[in-house]
Amino acid sequence: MAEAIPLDRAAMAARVARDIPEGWIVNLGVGVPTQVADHVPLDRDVIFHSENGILGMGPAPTPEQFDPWLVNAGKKAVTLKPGAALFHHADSFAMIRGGHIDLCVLGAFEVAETGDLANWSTDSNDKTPAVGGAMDLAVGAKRVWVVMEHTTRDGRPRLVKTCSYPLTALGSISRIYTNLAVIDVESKGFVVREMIPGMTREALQNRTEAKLHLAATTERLS
Amino acid sequence: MAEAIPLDRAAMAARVARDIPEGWIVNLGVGVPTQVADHVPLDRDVIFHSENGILGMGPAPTPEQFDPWLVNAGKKAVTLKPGAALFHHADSFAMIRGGHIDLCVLGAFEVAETGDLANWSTDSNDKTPAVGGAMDLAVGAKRVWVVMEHTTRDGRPRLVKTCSYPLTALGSISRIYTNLAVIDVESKGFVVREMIPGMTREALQNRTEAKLHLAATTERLS
Amino acid sequence: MIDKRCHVAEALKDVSDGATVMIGGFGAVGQPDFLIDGLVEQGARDLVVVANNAGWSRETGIPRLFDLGRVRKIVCSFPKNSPAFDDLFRVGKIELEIVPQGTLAERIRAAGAGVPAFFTATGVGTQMAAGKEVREFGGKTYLMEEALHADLALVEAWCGDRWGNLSYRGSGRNFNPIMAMAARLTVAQVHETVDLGGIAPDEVVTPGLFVNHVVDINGVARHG
Amino acid sequence: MIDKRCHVAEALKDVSDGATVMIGGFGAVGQPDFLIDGLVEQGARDLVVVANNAGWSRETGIPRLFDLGRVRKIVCSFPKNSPAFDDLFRVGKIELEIVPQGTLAERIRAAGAGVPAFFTATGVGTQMAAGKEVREFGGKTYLMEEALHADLALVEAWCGDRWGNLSYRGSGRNFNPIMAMAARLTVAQVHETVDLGGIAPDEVVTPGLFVNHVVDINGVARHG
Repeated sequence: MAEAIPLDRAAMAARVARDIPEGWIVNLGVGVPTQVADHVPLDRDVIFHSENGILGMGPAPTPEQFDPWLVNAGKKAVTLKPGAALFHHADSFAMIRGGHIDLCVLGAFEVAETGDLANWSTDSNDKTPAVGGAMDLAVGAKRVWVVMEHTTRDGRPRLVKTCSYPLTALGSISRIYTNLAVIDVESKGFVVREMIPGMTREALQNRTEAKLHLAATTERLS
Repeated sequence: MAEAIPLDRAAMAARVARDIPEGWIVNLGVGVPTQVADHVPLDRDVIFHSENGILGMGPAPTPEQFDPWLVNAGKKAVTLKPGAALFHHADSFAMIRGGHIDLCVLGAFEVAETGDLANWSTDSNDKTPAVGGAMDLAVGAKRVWVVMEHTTRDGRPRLVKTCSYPLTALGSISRIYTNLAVIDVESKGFVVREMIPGMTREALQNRTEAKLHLAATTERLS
Repeated sequence: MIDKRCHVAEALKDVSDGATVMIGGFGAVGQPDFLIDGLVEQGARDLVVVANNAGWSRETGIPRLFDLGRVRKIVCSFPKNSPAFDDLFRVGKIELEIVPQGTLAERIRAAGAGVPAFFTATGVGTQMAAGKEVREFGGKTYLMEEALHADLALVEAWCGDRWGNLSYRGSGRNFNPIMAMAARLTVAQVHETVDLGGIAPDEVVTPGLFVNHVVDINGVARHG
Repeated sequence: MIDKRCHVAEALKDVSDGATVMIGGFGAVGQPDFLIDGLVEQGARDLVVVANNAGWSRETGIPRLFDLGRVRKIVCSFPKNSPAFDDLFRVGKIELEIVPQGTLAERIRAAGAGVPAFFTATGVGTQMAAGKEVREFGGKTYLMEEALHADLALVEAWCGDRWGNLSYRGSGRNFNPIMAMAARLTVAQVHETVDLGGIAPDEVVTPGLFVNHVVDINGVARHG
């Protein structure tokens, strides 16, 4: 069997995009989650929300479209699709907290087998703590997915029994997309839905702290 | 001395209007309070708020101006002045509850010497109870004045020690305009500022349940 | 393609008996009477209606629901001038929960905003405080009020598009935008359907994510 | 005649040392940098700043207040990418209160709306819950959060009129409309001053009753 080749970030974003059906209202966190939008086919009507007051966000502008007064939550210039709406922060987080966002995709440091999320602070003292809208999104969206590398750069698992970093929210994550696998978070814990070609259950478990359950059928992740 | 002639409703409304300075944001209750707007000079910039979502309300429309989709809190057709704004009920009551309305003028059944207000229910069973926005206005506006007849039709005082009708709010009224007098509500109780010509302190006290205090100077009400 | 435009019968087909139904409007303005007539046709009974008034004219709207015996209870700030309501109320055939208008608006907004409860000074020391938690903040007394959710919101807007974006006319916003946020299913009647972008981004009052169905009361046949 | 248009120095003359100052903006959009420069000139010290970010570019805006040692504390959701803040924070010369962005927005809105406290699910089970009342509604756990008031709000809008009505551009609303509601004194910088009615009634985002002064950053000389 050939060595398993992890997905790159674009492939991870593309994989997430495949699971977003037409009609959903979607909020994307900064980093890889933001790239998800680029992989949703143009003919699939998905409406992107940005917590700084935009519904119906379009892609990055061409130089002609550029408006310095229109940025997304990552402070990057964006465009508006026809049908877009603008509003203030209290209304925007009413949408989030009130359960009106179908999906939020976030990056993470760690996800626990209970669905607990840690994605805002590594608690080291050399960084400024900053939470942004992550805690609100994690508790408010109808479903919250994480996209992240399966392990840290030095090989430490990010799918854990209990988060070691400060929590963002309890039990909020229902699905994780990594560079190695797609994993659902169910009442029994992590359930592997897909693995990259060449990956074995044992090799994946070696990179995962918490116990992995295999779904009835595990698909090939690509 | 000639017999004291009580003010009619138009004169009561006109008297209230004289005390409203330029620049105030004012909400007027239904009935005599609504008439106050007609007595504010056109060159005095007073901005009228209506709890159903209007700031900058103008007078009743001419037939040409009539728009069935634009009514005030009393469900009467109104107009908008240049500079008007439209908003929804939660925003409108945020203005009220948040202390952004300078003055609210309400009608009342009774006002107690503590400033307690009873203006929404006489608690008799043959009427449908209905409170509208009175309780919110009474606690939220920066100042709340009452305009009402000094006594009921059968001569019972409306300025009382303790309200006999169900309360609208505690300690919220700071001034009362009646057909006989202008009375401030202070920590010591009712203080008479103005009386109609021919009215005596004794005659006014006879029509008032709670004790009346005389201000240092009592002006002539007209 | 997202297309929320539909016929009233389709929009209301899943309403259950016993549903809590928010109905927009203040006086005669912003009342979704076309949708209420649709609800009459649909047949749901034993409804709890949340509305500022208990209807306005007798022939249509909320009073028609009353006259047909479809309403078990109304949550309302000002149920005056509604003979249909009075007739039922006087003989004890309808339940009434009176809520101060601002508290009603904020409870509805709270439901839409994911806030289960909040504090307000409105009603302190009055009958409205009965059974409610009282608490001091900064030396002032407040009541705790809970969010008011609904199964269905019927709202009236002026323009709508296929994403469900809405704009309003005159004083027609009133309770409509907040009720649209607070229900599991929101149906809007509109006077005009416009293309996406026909309501400018700055002028959308109710963004489409709050709306499930848009019923054009003039041009229902327009879409297909 | 109500005329809220004025020069920045006049608008800010009464700001006291120790004031709590809300400053609008999200990233570089909607930051009232002209007014912050005015606050630098005005001289108030020992300020508590409430803002989503701890400034953006170093030369102007909030970081300039930091560099001049004017800020005692910042209440903020995302103080990243601000070297001026980092320099003070690492040496313990500034206090930081981190608030989740949605809780920050709702606490500000609550202050403006006369709601002293509300419940939210945000932060349950996290560090943000420390010291806060926890309570169940409908079987779910929530934290109680209190309103966040300010002495002064500095906001940026696009158009303003003499009554203080404001409209915004693009994503420039963000925290500006709610901060305008929450302060005892609200000063707005605008890019354009229009006649009354120049902002249509349906398009006013911040009604003038929330605004005390309007400073036109282009045409200050226009009024007089």
